[in-house]
Amino acid sequence: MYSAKVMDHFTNPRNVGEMPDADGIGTEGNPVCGDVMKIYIKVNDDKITDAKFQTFGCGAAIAVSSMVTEMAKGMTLDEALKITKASLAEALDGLPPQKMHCSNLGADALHKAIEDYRNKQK
Amino acid sequence: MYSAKVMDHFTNPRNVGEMPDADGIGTEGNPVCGDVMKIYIKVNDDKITDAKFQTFGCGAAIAVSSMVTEMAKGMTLDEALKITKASLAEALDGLPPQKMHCSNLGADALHKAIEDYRNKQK
Amino acid sequence: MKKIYLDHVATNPLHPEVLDAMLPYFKEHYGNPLSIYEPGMKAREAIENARESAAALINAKPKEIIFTASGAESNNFALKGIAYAGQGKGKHIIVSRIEHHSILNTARFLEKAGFAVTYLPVDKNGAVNPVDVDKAITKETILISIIHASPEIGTIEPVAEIGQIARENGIIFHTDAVSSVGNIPVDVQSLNADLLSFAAHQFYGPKGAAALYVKEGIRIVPLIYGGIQEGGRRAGTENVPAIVGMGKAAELAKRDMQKRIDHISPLRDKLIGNALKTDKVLLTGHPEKRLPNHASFVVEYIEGEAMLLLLAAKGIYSASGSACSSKALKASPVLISIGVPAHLAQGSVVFTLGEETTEDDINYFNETFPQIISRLREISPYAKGWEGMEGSACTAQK
Amino acid sequence: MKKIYLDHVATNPLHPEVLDAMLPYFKEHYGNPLSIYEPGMKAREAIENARESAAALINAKPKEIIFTASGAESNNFALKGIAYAGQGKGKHIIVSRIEHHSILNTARFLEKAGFAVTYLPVDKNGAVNPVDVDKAITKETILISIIHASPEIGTIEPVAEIGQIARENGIIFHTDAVSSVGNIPVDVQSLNADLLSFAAHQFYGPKGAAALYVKEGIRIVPLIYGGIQEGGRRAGTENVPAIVGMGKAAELAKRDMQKRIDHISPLRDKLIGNALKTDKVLLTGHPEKRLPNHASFVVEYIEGEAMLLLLAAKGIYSASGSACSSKALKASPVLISIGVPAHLAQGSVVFTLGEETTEDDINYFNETFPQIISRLREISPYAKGWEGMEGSACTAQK
Ligand SMILES: Cc1ncc(COP(=O)(O)O)c(C=O)c1O
Ligand SMILES: Cc1ncc(COP(=O)(O)O)c(C=O)c1O
Repeated sequence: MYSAKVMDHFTNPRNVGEMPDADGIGTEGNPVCGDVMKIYIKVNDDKITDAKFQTFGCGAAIAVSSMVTEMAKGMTLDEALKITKASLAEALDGLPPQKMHCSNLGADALHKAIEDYRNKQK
Repeated sequence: MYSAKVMDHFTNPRNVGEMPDADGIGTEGNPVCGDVMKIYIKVNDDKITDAKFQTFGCGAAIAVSSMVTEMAKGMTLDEALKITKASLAEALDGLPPQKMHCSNLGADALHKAIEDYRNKQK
Repeated sequence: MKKIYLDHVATNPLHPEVLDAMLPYFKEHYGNPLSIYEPGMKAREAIENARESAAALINAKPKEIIFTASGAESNNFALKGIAYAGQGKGKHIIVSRIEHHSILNTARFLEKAGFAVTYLPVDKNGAVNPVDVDKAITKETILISIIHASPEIGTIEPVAEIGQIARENGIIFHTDAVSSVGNIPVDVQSLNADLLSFAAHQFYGPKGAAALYVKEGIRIVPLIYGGIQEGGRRAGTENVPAIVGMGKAAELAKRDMQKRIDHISPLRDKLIGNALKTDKVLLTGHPEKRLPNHASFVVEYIEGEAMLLLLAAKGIYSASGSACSSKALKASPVLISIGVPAHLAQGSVVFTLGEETTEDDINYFNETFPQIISRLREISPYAKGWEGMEGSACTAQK
Repeated sequence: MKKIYLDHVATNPLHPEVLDAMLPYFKEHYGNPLSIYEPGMKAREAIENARESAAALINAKPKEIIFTASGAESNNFALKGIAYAGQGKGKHIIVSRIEHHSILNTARFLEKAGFAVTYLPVDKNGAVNPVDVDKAITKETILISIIHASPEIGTIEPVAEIGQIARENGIIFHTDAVSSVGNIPVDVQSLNADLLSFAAHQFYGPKGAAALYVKEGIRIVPLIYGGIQEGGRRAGTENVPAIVGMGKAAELAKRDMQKRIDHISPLRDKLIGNALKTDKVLLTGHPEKRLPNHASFVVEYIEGEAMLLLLAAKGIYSASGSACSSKALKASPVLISIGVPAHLAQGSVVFTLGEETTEDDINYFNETFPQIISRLREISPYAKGWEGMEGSACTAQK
């Protein structure tokens, strides 16, 4: 069902956990639907220096969270805003069709975290 | 499907053939239905001294014909009139239910042959 | 004793390679194909591979294949599924008089449910005339279903032409190809078929696996509701080993089709040529446009079941459309529809060859068959003709 | 790695004796059971023997057994067949809210066809109240169909009482016993059942063989029309090997039933006892009146599919009613109907044991399961409670 890459990121997720001193936090999804992602970022000089996540959800949701935090680290905020559902799925060697929309909330959560950070800067 | 006895009488039918000098002939059935039996009897002193048959029909019909001629031989006419569908089926160790009515015309054909003989005596 | 199976139209022996392909799905890969762990996922993969092979056999796309459990189920599904899906548009259906019972009896059920059904006649060879199809079409017609090849008389119907007419009129076209798929090339594109039924046990596959092809974009109401198996169109835990077997059998049929035909068809011709040498033995069905493995006759003055039993006693297994051999106890409607009188229809006998049939088998058959005919004719009161036969219909006994 | 199959409610591995019983019907006895020669007659006999064994398992008469290809087919057949046969008398049907999809979706189809359907609620243990059945009956009611035991939460319904009520009111009663037959004693007489569905793959038999019990004298309209198979009530060439396998599996189930229960039930209790030691793990379904092999939970703060996958990575195969694990992407209607909130329903997980499950397996499971829960809770944003969870319904994404 899942690609080897998804299984790897699901069974050994990177960047798990809360980040008490996060500069931005974004949450997407709803437990009623089965998937919630919470993304924390640390920002320095417009760059994401660290990212963490907490996720309630299925294998795909956890793998997507792991992957999106990996990808975001080291990116500028503008670069990170270009991460999409499609690019995440691609980085994971694909996702089953029924998971594309429900469980692939990583980009949205990340974008919300960036928004949160920017709002705080104002 | 058929008992060993039916198969025996079907594959080695007794008393097959026309009887040019028959004292009575009885035909029952209809080729449209799949079974026709023609029974010939020779009668001497109210006793059936010989019986033959010609049959168009399935395995059961041929076995019934063979059996009814065997049973009739040596019987008085009144005894032969007591042969029934049921006694024929019994003598053959049973017939499949769907064959009981369609292919078990031996008794009727025999009774017709007896009737034919008696009519000729008048 | 020699055993010669000449009833391939009833069902086929399983090809040994097919059984080998199935066995792991009884043993290791026993999981439910919906499950997301290994034994289930292996089963799922195997089903999807089988779907590809089944699709390839009829030149369809994998997603156009819905697996079912029998040819009869595929036919019921096609007729009811399209009737219910299309009843808003119209309630008229066209079939032929020589459809299989699974079409005819479903059509009768739909008549009771308020649909009108036209039963098209056939000519003396058993062929539907496409002109009759065209004439039968009304504004209400939503479905035409014509058998591809008759299992009883072997005739191959002009299905491509009929499909063409259906398409021109915007009407959905189904063909029951249960007796043809795997035995002759069948291509849903060139047949203009929107739906097509086929069954694995007709081409050395297992019983319990069949399929309905439904052209992409055509909506069909399920016959069996439940879970999401088969894209929600046919529920029930999949019969994984049987489906795998169907896939393998389809693969073999595609690979060996021409070889099989080249082997079987001359043997069949030899059988027919010899049988027709006996007096009052008539070929039924189309003399040329027939299934390559199919020989069917009516033998005058004797009855079919009696022939079958004596043939079986000699190790030859065959079939008959006689009333006696069918538990329905009615003369074959197919033979009646091609104009065979009911008393002749009783003498029906059908021989269908397979890839395992040998020249020796046919030689043995050719010796045996005339002997059996004459033996039964010796018993028959009609051996010299039908005189004395009452013409009355058969009602009293039924 | 150890492989521990705890998903017997999805399907069972085939019993080796069952496969052995089936094999000759793939090989020597390949004939069509309608044929009147040896390979066909052997197949016919085998089917009739299997019918006796299947009937004996539920205390029915052989002629009351109609073989089908799946539990879903039996359920569709029962509902539609009785609805169509009885529609002259009335057009109201009663089912429960925790029926299997093959009942619920068929009921919805019948609603579209003009029938009225009452969907009875269940209590927090998932039990239907017979009083509710009684109240729901109208003059129009022709059929009551209540599941015998829920595959999702294990609850055994008070089917005998409901059957009694149906009988007193002259209404036909069907029970979907797919998940119970073979696992617990099922007696159609004491259950007051007029119809009952069961499937071989739920008791170590093959996929592709199931049955509908129809009490003598009850008229049912066929779902699959065609030939005269199954007394004209279910057409299609019989899946002989699968039917033979069902017969053998029924025989074994009858013989070993108590032994199996005595083996499985204490292991299941041990599993439940251990699981409930972990915080915020709740048993779903009835605490006592449940299938002896069935343990089902909701685990708070984490999601079912993730649990299944991590368990599978440890060699433990199980199931979930979570939206993520079902391709329907909807939270389980059964859990919702027993009052589990949708966000909790996501944490559903179901373990069903079998006769091959060992004490060792359960010990290993009992070690592993809490580890997996805590691992996923470490990842979860809710690990300390549901605060911050929006209460909105799940619509946008679906
Ligand atoms: C209670 C119940 N009914 C019906 C079914 C459907 O049976 P099948 O999958 O054999 O079609 C199942 C399947 O497990 C079931 O548990
Ligand atoms: C043309 C045709 N249609 C339908 C069927 C029914 O198929 P099944 O017996 O697999 O249900 C048959 C059976 O041989 C057939 O020949």
